[in-house]
Amino acid sequence: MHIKVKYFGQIAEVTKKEEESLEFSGQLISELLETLHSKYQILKITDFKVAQNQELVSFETKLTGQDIALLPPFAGG
Amino acid sequence: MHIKVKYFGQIAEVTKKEEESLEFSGQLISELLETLHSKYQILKITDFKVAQNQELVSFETKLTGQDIALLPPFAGG
Amino acid sequence: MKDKKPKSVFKEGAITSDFIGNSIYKHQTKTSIGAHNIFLGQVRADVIDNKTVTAIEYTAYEDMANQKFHDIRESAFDKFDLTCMHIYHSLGTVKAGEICLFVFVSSPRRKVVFEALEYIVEVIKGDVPVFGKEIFEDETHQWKVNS
Amino acid sequence: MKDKKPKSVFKEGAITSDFIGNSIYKHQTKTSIGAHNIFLGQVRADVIDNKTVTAIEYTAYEDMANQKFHDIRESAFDKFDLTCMHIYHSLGTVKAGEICLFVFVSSPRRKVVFEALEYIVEVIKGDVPVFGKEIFEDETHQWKVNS
Repeated sequence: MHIKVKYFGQIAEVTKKEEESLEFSGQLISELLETLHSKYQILKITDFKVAQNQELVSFETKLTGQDIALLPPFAGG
Repeated sequence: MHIKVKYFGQIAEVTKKEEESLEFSGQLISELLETLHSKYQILKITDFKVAQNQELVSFETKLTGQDIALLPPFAGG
Repeated sequence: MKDKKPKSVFKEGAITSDFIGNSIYKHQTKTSIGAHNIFLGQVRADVIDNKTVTAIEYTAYEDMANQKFHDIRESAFDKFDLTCMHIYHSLGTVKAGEICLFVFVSSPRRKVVFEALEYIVEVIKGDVPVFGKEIFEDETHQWKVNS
Repeated sequence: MKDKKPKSVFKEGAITSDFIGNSIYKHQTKTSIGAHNIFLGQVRADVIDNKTVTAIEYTAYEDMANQKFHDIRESAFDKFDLTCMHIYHSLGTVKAGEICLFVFVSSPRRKVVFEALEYIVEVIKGDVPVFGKEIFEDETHQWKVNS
């Protein structure tokens, strides 16, 4: 599966990019995160949420979207 | 005792004046109001509060101040 | 700003949007503030018995009212961690659509301003001797009562 | 105004006091309104480890954030009897003392605006993917987290 992953705020700072495309064969968000953890080790100890197709989802959610975003803590206002 | 009575809003409308001075020999606010009722009969059926020296007081309060105000319902804001 | 009394609570006529904008502007030098909350009372063109309110004429027992506004100010600073607080109320004629009350509170944190502003506005409505004559388009009137 | 989406929630840079004053001015033709309530978020010059915050750089997941702002708008109009509601949030650099969030609600009656404004601000703080980089005077930074 072809997936676009977006990074924001402090996450983009550690990945040093705002988005990337990945080929991925797993089923769950958590599996995708394992892949990303091995690529960016600091993500293991970084606080973030995951949005799939612009909705927040738990890590146990099935990967259905091609639009995944890693969102650090919100700071609006 | 020489008393100054102030009227505001709808009360000033019915008394047709904003203040007046009275000679008065009673003890209580309620007695002063009786005097005013006989002068302005419509006050009997008009809703107002009384301030003595700029503080709201009950009608049973002893008359101590020379500054009495008849205040219709507040409409600030 | 805690030690200063407001220079003047009452203003003749409506409170303009320029005045409000300028008041906001003046607070941008106060960099400990994180949250402002502003309440504006605006005169409604209510329709009562088929007649439309075109303006409210405000009067007040000014000495007592200013004392009450001062008490409200003291009590708000006691209760809440406010950086600034300003109150302005109109006297005289304010037309429908115009602003007659401007309450402005500021604090480092947002929770405080919500609580403080509602407290202040409720006390103003209940405790301050201000009177309002609602003028209809045919020049008749009725006296406003806060609910 | 209920059926209209806000034209734009995000604004590049600070929200000026002129913009806010003008927004208030535009509501003076709406004579069913009796109460406005405005929340302003202002960037604080916090001192952290002896370094002073001079600005916040805001970024957002804009598509998702605009959808969230839209949802907040719908839900606020469902819950509260509002006449108008406007939200503006800064993107990019906002200096200490400048305004980064402007939420404006209006209703015939005051009780409604207090409840609605606090609801809206809390949901914005909690649910909208906006990120803030606090820039210190020595050009180092830390990432802001809403409390």
